[in-house]
Amino acid sequence: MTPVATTFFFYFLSALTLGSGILVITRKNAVHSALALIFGLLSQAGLYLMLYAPFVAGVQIILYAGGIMVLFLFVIMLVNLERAQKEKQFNKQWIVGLVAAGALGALFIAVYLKGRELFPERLALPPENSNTQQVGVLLYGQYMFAFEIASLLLLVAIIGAVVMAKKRI
Amino acid sequence: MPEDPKSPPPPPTGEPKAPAGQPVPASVQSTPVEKPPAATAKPAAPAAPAKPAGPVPLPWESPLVTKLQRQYGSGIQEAKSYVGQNYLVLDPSIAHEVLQILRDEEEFEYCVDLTAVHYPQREKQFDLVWILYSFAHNMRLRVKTIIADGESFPSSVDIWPTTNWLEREVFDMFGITFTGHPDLKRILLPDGWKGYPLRKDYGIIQQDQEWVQINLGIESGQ
Amino acid sequence: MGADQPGDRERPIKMTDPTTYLSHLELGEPDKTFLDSNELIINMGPQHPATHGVLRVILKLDGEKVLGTECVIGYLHRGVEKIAENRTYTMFNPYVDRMDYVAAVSNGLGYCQAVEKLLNIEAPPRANYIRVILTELNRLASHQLWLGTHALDIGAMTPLFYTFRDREEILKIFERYCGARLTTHAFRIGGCQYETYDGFEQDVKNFIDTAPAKIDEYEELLTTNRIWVERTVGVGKISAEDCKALGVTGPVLRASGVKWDIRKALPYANYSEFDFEIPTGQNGDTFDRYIVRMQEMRQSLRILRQAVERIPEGPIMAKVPKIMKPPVGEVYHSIEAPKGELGYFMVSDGSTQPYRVRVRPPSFVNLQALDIMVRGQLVADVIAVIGTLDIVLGEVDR
Amino acid sequence: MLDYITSYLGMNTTPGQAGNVFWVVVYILVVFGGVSVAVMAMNWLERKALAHFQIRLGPMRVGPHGLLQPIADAVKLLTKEDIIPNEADKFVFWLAPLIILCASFTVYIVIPFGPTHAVTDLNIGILFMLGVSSLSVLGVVMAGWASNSHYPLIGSLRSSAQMISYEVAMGMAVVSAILMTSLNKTGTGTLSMIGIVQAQEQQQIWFLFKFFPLGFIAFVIFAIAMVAETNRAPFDLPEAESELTAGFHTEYSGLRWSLFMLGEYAAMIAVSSIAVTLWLGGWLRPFPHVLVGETWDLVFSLIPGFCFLGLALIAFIGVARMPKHPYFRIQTIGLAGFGAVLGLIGLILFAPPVRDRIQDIFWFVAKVAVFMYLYIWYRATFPRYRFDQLMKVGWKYLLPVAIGVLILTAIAGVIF
Repeated sequence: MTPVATTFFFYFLSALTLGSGILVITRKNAVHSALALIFGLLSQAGLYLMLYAPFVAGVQIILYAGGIMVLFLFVIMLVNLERAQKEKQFNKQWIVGLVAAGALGALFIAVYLKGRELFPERLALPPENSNTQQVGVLLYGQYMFAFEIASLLLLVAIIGAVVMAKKRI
Repeated sequence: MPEDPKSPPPPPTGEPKAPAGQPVPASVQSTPVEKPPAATAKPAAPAAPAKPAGPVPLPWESPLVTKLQRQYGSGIQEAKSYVGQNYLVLDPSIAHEVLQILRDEEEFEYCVDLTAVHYPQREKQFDLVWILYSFAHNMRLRVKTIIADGESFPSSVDIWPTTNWLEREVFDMFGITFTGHPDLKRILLPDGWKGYPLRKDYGIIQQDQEWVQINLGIESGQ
Repeated sequence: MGADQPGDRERPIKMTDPTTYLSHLELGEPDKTFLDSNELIINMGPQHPATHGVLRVILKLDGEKVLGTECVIGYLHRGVEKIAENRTYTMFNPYVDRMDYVAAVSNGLGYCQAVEKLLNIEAPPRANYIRVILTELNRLASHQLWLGTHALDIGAMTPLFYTFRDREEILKIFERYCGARLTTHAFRIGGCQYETYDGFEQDVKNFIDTAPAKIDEYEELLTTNRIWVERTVGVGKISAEDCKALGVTGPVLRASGVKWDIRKALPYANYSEFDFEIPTGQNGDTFDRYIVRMQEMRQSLRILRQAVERIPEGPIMAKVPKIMKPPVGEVYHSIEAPKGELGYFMVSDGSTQPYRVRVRPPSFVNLQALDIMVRGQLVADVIAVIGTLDIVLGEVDR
Repeated sequence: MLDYITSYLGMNTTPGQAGNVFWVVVYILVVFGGVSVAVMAMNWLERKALAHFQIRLGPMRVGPHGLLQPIADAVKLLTKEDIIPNEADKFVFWLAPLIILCASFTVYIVIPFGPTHAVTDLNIGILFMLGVSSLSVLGVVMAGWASNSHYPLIGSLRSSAQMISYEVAMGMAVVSAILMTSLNKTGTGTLSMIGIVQAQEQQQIWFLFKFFPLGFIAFVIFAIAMVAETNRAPFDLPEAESELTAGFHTEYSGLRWSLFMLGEYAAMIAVSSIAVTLWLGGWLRPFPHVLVGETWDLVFSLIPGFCFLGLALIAFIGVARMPKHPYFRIQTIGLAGFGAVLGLIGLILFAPPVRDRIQDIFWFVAKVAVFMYLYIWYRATFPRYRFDQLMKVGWKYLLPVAIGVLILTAIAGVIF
């Protein structure tokens, strides 16, 4: 499939991601923030698609935008919103925040300048059709151990959640 | 016995009457306080056209009555049977206790109904009526007690939970309060309702006009 | 005038404020666990598709679990008992049809018999037969309406239309008999006003012949339906002791295992002449109540068949004075209405108007059991239980 | 420009893969228009079929046998006053139906109505479908919350819990079907919708019958889960009318409410399409490998035409049975016209060029229609599950069975 208007879509999706990111931290209403976050995640999925990683994009939609965010939204909806709305959004720690953001930005720039030569001028196009298969092969081959560790971690999380939430087991 | 209970003959149609309400039969007025009207109406002369002689309350003999009378003596003011329906009239001071005994010992485990009747001309204005039923004996029994206006009566919710709503309704309609009731408040009428509609002296028209004026802001057409 | 009585209008009546009614909903401590969940107070009704009228139930929920309920009734209160005091005995007769409007005939029967008791007269045998036939038809109609709406509450749409189709046959018989379908005013004090129309017996016979197959049809849709069974078995359980203590009567009591039916226990009209069974359940849950009512419908058909076959000729009206002045006295008379014990406590002062008429409505008393039946169960069960109690708000509020 | 347009016609692929924007847009318009019409038809059909289940007639007034009822409904809904509750969160309230609508319509991009009749063929087609359709939970949650009312909130809580729960069992069932696609020489399966159907073609068996009964069980699990996923009876708890008045869309009315309905029906068709694609051989005609040969091909390719002619015949019977009364004249003419249109379509479908292109779509739509009928049938027959029972069915029965089927399918795949 020949890509159409790549540049446009790249900047469009990036702007959407950034815009919703800003909305996430500026909205007073937590639910609105969460909704903005969902839009950010969806536009990220679009970016993954542009990177010829459709599997990652699909998983991003299913897991983040679909599953996790819905649960997240619920938690936000059921807590008391009124108090959160009255709180001041920009408190005295904004200087600390600014410093931290500056440090993070500097780090990014440093990595970009230092590691520039690691990136080739143009990324070689990976075969789109076998993308999913490659993910599978890597997960169940090279990164088998890491994969299993991650699933064990999730199992622990499930048991923990059950123990905490269930009144009587 | 003074006859003709309806000195002002009641209008034959369903027109709402004056606040004074229903004319109370003179027979009721003249009877001793503790006696229900039924007991006094032996001749029933004014109400006779249907039958030459109306049914008469007969004394009710039964081991139950004997037992209770032995225990409470004159507290059991009457034990009669009218058209085959047995009833007891109890002194209010012992009524609650007797009801408890009726449930516990005589197996009247089902309180069919609790209601009241208002006789404004009497000194003690209210009849409280329990209708009881015993599954074991397949017998229905009416228990009455006579209390005055403003007098409160011990609640029988602890004997039959069913009287919860029934007492609330009696309170709602007659204004009789029950001490020890868990949640005595109006049940059928709104909370802010004024007066007790099933009292004979309740002025429907006045109430209606007032309600319309307050709630709708117009003059009532009544 | 009771102007000095308590309950003056200190604050405006605010029916929408649930806190008004929540005085006794303190039902113990909420479950404080690690993840504390807030209780939710939900107002179900008075405008709600499943409360069968204008019943308002305030639910206290923990998630979907019901912690407690409070019924707020009276939205349909018309002061029937007060009206009775201002009408003559005859004039009040049509009013009772408006209480339990789906079983108007039963209401009328109870009222007429109570007044007859006051007057000490007996309806003639033929009148009694007509009364039994119409009352049992009405019981069927009431149960059919109950079944349809109850199934609809639980989510089965289709039985509603089946039951309405068959109920229509009964209403047609009513219409041909007395001109009205719902609030029939079929009986008069002392007997029946109308002689049966030509073909009445044939109509009833036709109905009896076709009805069992139709009841089978309802049962086919529901009784063995897995979801129906799961939704009803064990839901809204009430024990026989609780039933008696709460004064619950009718099919609800019988489903808890008490074999008690006024038609058998204290027979009225001429029910003692008929041969029929009292169906009972064991568990007192919604499913048992369903089964009991289905059986009751079949038993009603049995009574109907006997009644139609044995109906005698003769007068249909006892000798009743033109102006009714019952002797001074009080009587209580109750009948087995489709919903339970329907009683009339009447006080006569010897005039043409009753001094006091007290209606003992089965729905009103049965509704009290709602709270203990649904505690600890889920919101969906509240609906099922309201349906299974078979309440009619016209009767609850009177 | 013209070359650009015509150049696609020669290619034997979907417009998305060909990268032809013009035809992509055309396909999108056709598919979305078709789905909208299908939703309207479904609406009419549901009311009619349900009515006949329930011994009534259903809509009879608007047009002959109520054929124009959906249009009348649409006009009514569009012209209704648009009510937004005062206390509602207006923006979210406004956004929620749109999200549901977008989610349920976007999935149609990858649904293959034929080997080349899809907007595009994504490499992750089935994943995309599941992912995007799961986004409609978001709309439900938002609608429930934004209404700022108890019933919608409980409805949306139920709905999202239900959809997330059943998605798990549904995913497992889907995985076992995808596993079957890998049973070929190269040993690599596919997530592409077209690829899945082609795999069934190559293996000469619908996955429904593959490793019988494994495929069948997986299909049944999916068929149950998809009913729950679309909030339809007997799993229609989120909008349980008798408990929650109308669930998450209690506060919605008019156009917005109709968007919810549109989304719901579109989602029903979409998940049915997944089931058809995964287990019922998608666009493949029945018995493609048993009844082979020129004759059979011809016979099966004539069925669509005969089908429409049959419908036309029914319409004409209806015309004949219409009461002969001036009052019914317009209705009679209308029904006759409708029958004539159906007959004409049937005749057009006999034309060889049309016949060859259209029959894939016909078989696909026919299979989906069976599911649509099942939806109506369930609704007429079943009472509603209670919430805990619903969860029990989802987690305690469907999920373990689905996992078991998945494992057995993998073992069977290795052995055979």
